[in-house]
Amino acid sequence: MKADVGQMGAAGPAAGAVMLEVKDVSLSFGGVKAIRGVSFDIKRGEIRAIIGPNGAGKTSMLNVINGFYHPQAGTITYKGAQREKMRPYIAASQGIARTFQNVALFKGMSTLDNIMTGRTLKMHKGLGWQMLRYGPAMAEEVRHREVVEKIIDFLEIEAIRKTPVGKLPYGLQKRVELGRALAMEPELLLLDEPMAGMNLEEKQDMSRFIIDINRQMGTTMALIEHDMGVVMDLSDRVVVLDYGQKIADGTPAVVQADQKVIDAYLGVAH
Amino acid sequence: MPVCPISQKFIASETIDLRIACIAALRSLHSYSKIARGVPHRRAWEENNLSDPLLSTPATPLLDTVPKLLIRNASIHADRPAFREKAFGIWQTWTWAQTLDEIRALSIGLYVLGLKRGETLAIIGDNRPRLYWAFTAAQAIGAVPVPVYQDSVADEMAYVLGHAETAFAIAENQEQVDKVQSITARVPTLRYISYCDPRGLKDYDHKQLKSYEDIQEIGRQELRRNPGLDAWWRGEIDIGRGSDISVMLYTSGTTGKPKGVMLSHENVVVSGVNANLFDRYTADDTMIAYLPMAWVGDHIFSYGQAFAAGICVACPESPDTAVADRTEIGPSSFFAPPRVFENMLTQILVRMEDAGPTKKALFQYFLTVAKRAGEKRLNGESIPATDRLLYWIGDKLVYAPLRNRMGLSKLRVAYTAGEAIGPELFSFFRALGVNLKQLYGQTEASVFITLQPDGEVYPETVGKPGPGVVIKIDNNGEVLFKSPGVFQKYYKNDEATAETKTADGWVRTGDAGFIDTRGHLCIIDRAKDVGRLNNGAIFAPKYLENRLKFFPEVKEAVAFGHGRDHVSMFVNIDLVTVGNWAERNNVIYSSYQELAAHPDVKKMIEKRVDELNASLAKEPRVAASQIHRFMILPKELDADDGELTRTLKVRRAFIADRYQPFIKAFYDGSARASIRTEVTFEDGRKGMIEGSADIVDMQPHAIMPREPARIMEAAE
Amino acid sequence: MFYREAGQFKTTYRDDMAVFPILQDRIGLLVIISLAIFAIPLLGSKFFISSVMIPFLVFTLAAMGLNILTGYTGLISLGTGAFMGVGAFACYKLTTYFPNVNIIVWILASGLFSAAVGVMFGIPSLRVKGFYLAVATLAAQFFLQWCFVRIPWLFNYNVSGAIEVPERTLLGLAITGPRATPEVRYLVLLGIVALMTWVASNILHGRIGRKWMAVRDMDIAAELMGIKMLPTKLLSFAVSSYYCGVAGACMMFLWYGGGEANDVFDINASFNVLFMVIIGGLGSLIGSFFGAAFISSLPTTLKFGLPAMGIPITGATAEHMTFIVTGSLIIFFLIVEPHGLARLWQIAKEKLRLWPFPY
Amino acid sequence: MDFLIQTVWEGLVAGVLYALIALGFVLIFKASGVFNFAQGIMVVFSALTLVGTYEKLSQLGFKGFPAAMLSLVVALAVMFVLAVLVERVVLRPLVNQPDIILFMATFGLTYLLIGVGETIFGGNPKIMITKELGLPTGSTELVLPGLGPDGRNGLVLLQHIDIAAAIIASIMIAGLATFFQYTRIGRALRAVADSHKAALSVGISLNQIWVVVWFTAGIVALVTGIMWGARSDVSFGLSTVALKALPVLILGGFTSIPGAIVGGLIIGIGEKLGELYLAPMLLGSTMGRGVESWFAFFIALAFVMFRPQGLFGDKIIERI
Repeated sequence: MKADVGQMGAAGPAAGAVMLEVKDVSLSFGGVKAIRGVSFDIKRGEIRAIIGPNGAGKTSMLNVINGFYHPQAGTITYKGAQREKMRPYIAASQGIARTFQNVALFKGMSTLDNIMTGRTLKMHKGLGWQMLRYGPAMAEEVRHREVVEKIIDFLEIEAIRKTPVGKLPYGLQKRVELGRALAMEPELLLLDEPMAGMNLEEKQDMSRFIIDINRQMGTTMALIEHDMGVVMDLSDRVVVLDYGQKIADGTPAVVQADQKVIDAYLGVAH
Repeated sequence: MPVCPISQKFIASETIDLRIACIAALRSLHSYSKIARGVPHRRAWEENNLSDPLLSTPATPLLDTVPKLLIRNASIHADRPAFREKAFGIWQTWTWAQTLDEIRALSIGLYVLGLKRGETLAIIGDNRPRLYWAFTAAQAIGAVPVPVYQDSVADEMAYVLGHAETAFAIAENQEQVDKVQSITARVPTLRYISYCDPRGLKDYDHKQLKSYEDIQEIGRQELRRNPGLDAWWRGEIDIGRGSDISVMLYTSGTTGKPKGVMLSHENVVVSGVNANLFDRYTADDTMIAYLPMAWVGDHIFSYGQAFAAGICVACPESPDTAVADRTEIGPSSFFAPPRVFENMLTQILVRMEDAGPTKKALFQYFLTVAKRAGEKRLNGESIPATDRLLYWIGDKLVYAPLRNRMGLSKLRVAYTAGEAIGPELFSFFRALGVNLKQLYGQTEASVFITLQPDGEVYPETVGKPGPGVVIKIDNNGEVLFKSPGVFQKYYKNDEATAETKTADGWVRTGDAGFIDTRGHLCIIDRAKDVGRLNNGAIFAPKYLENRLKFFPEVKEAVAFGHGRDHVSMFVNIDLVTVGNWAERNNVIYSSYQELAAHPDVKKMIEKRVDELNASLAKEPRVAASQIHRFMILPKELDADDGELTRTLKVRRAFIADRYQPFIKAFYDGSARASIRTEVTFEDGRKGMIEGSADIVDMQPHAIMPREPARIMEAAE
Repeated sequence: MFYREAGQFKTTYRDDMAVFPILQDRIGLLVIISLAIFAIPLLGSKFFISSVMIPFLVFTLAAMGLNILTGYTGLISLGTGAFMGVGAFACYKLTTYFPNVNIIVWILASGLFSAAVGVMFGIPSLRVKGFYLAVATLAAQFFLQWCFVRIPWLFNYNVSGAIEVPERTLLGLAITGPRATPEVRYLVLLGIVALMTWVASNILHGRIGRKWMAVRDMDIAAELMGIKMLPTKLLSFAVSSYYCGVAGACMMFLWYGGGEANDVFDINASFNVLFMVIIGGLGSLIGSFFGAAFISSLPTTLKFGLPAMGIPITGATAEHMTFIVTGSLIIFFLIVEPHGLARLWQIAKEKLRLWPFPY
Repeated sequence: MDFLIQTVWEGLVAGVLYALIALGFVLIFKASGVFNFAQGIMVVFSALTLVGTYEKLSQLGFKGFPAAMLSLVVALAVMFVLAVLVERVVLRPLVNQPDIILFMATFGLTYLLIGVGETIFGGNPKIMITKELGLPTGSTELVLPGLGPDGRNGLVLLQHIDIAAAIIASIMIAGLATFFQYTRIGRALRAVADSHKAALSVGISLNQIWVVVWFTAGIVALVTGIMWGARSDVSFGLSTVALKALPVLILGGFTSIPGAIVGGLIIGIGEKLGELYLAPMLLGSTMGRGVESWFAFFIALAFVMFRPQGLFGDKIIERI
């Protein structure tokens, strides 16, 4: 896997301009402070890992980025514009997609329908045509099905195309969820522990997909992951959170050597 | 039931000129293509006999190369499906006209990139329409395609590509491209690698790498720029002759390096045409292509036959989904090695185990009906009206749904070959109404040597010589043949060619066999493994062992007889089958040894051996091989003890050595023998093998040749 | 057993996405439709048609409507009866003001009014979920029921306080009013139900259906994917109420021929339709048919079935028995198959497809 | 002004009864997640059992307070049996099913109880045995100086049973609170409400708890039935009044006991005020009649638009 990365890294997209900037963001629920004055940025085309021990505020950070939580303080600048308080669907329409720590698929629908749902923002034919399921509505449906099939092919989930996702094993559910996010053709893809609960082979597959997505589609990614090996292999830069605060930020090598990071992971008392 | 007139004619005369056979077959292709479409099979057949006036017109240009067949198909079958591939969730379909378009673009693209007449192009990957097109694209401009097994390791691939002096390689995906790139140093002739699936290849150095589509695009641009190019391309096809080399297939050969079998266009086309006539394939048929493209069978079935008759070839999404995809497509013709059918049977039985009692009873009942009436029905024999009615009901309730689940609903013909198929297994499918037949073939024969004609299907034979094929058995029992499909030579290996092809044109198969009284070929063993009894009769141990092993009670058998007066045999009983029997009959046993020594078990096996002897007695060639003495070994043969190979084949010499006292007893007339030897096992342990067993004497049957085969035309 | 799927492969996405991709299913559907069109009017008695088939079809429409909301979008409503009422009164007023326009047009148009009302009462769905929403929809039920009684303009100031359905014709044939035969009313209703089932199936199989189901299965994820909650939920309320409204209009005009809102469109109607949806199967159109058939025929079946089984009953005990049997059956069904009759149907179908292998 | 006070009083009493029904809902919802639609019918059923048993006893010549007390015991026993049956027949097989399925099952229960009740006790309204149970009857007139119309003395009529109802309700709520706070089963109950898994892990039988909860809800229903029956009569028509408790639930929250009480009072008073003041003012006297059927719902609806989590609920933090 590592060799793979190295080989492609040479020709991979160079990290470009800053795409998203988080500045002094704080978030609390009632009295509990989840994030305290965290700042970092994500550059276009890079894979940015967010790591930290449990309860460090990683998932809350993703929730802030895609507009699900509203920070009490701080600013978020996305594609050059400072963001107002907003609903999550606006973030989605601006090209931010994500997957979830605990798979959040639409349990009653098939793999295909789940991924088709990811195309919602791009489908526009109105109720009238939908009622007939004919003409433009059908043409639109077919057009998007083609895109979805490419994703299914990419993620190698052909065999489960029509299986209700509730019946799938966990590893495949994670893959379907990634597919659903990809269907949105995101500019920024937030992955919340994409490899949690997977075996080694599944992890390797998933890593390959993440690299391919980044290299072939040029998608910028922010990634939460616990498996350090994976983080070090995949990411261009890493930001480390602990108790809601940023304790380190930099390339994998730099972060790995940081004493504060080592302490946080070893559980040194604060 | 009609019998192929061509084959009749050719079998009748031993001194035929194969060249004439080819031309006749090619001519028949003309009339055939005209009537193939929409005409009921029978009429297609009748109109296709040799008295057809079209065939006697010498002016008819010959459709003697595959690219010429493509041109014809694109005109007479223009809108009919040529290729289907399950991709992106649906069956992507190309008509013959579209196929022509795709192939032309690729062909011209390859030409522009410098692929020259006579050069070779390697094709590596799973069955994909695009890879099939690559064959025709290369052939159209006179290059020779060389398909390579997609699972070969880099070393094997390096040998084949190097030996064939490959100039171009078309690989399916990143995996194959990686393999080819890793061996480029050893294949100095290789100029370009092309790939179908761009996944993961974006960042590769594209100096020598071109995507399939890019090459096609080059061709398309040229075509747009130069309106005369199409005519030039068709001209290139016209230059091709039937005697040109069409393809080079590397046989995996058990020993030594693979040999490149060179087949001419005539070999491929005539074999395809003959096989199509034999089973009446038309453009209405559909095949599923899932066996390796580098294997001659797939090349003839999915390429030669398909192009000759305009058959639609369907490619599965991936090897993993081949079964599901077959079920979707519902092919009308299907080839599979016996193990595929065995898996199918196992799957049916295992799933029926879970069924409720009513369903199980229904299944069992109608299975007995099918066994009674099904095969007769398929063979066109008469069956009582009650059985006909029961079979009809059974078909509605059980057989047709089963065939549906297996994806065989639309099947007309299924073939199996490669190894012996158990008569039970074979009959099971035939009883269900699946027209399963056997054939015998080789790469050197462009597959077909013998096939089982409809109405003359016997499980123990591999059928009659195919159209245009003549066979003979030499003194050593080896099967030799002449046919329109006989290969030209082994590439750069005249020595091997001379070994295989005799001066007067016969080809050695390396297999021993005999022609039975019905005119059917029985393959008994590899020629080199066949021995002789002291009276000079041939002795084929594997044949005897296999025949006996088809009985469910027998798990393993080892025959001895080379250089002896008569044949004797070790038998291992099948613990599952015999154990079941013991349970039903309240026979109590604590070990294999105990069960094996049970007198009733001995009687059971004795009966089976006698049955085998009786059937051997009907064939003069093997009648002398009747088993005179046998014993049930007190020990199960085991791979861990070195008695079987890891692929569970019997190690005869090893066993003969270890059980020397038993063999001695066989031939010194003792009624009982015992053994006690110390042996060293593979892992270095030492152990003791000891035991004793009775030797059973058999009464050989008198030689009773079966009556000559009935003339099946009577059934018409 | 009857399925021969081998060889039924799809070469286009259009075919692959068909509602009935299997040939044998299409044949079965055709058989059922032709039975419904020809066999039932020709062979069924007037009683069977008017007290079994017509109620069944009317409730099927309503159940489909509620299923869109509850089964597909996951929003529980207890106001179905009232939304049906809106349709009935709207149709009544429309045909009163424009008697020359064909009544079928007005039946279909009346749904638009209940759709509008449905949207209004669907607004709380943005803030509350589950049973909170269910209770909120009760507000609609009680408020609208109150309107039907207190606003005499709605029932044309009839002394009876009820709708009195006038006679309307199609091509000279009476399709509503006292002179309309059960057969004619049945066929008109059948046409409406068939059309609306087709439309519902189309919507549910497309972009909008997927949006609804996404909201049902995981609303947060749906919103993070760009699905706006309010419009999606309100559209579901609108379409659902439209179906209920048309069902109400059909009920009044093609079944009852008149009646008082408090009797017909009360909360019991809401509950009944909810039963149909649950017993039939949440999130299944065919389940709506099954559920409606089961619940709507239950009283009739019990009324005639119990004496036939030798349980002598007088009017009052019959009523009590109906309650007991209905209650027990509901509990029984929920325990045996919580996913409803549709699941049983699906299993049966799957069994036939896998035949002779076990499911 | 005295009219206003009278109205508020009446609303208050109705509110207490709404609160009691709501309490039954909340108990069951909290412990088993079941939206028990049958709570209303349980009120009627328990009251019918009480009155019905007393009728039977009096036919045998056994009358007065002891007979009433015996009937009370019988009614309690019936409610206990019902709780056991519900747990065995309905809840246990349906455990882990979606909420809506359980909700539907309580619908089935409603039908069943109506059918059984009518079969046994007949469909006619019955008079509550208020006096026999030792509950006060009669009324007191309160004179409120200067609060009547035109500055005259105002009169407010207080039914003794209403006062008793308020007192009994208060006692019962206090008792329940104690029960939950200080008994083992009560603590177990609260554990279940917090997390089924947690409760299981400390070794509490879920089935037992369900029986207790349903029985408790049955007792609450019986008390409610007596109170309500004493004000009107005992019939199945009463069960529709139980629907009135639903807006209370929205207002107070499905899991909050204080919410049920405060919500009940707000709805009770608000509804009476709306009926007697607001509706005639806005809609006129003819149109304004009957608004009580929906007015409570509108109050609740208006409320949730601003506070979806209800009166005492915590702000919901959605996690993903």
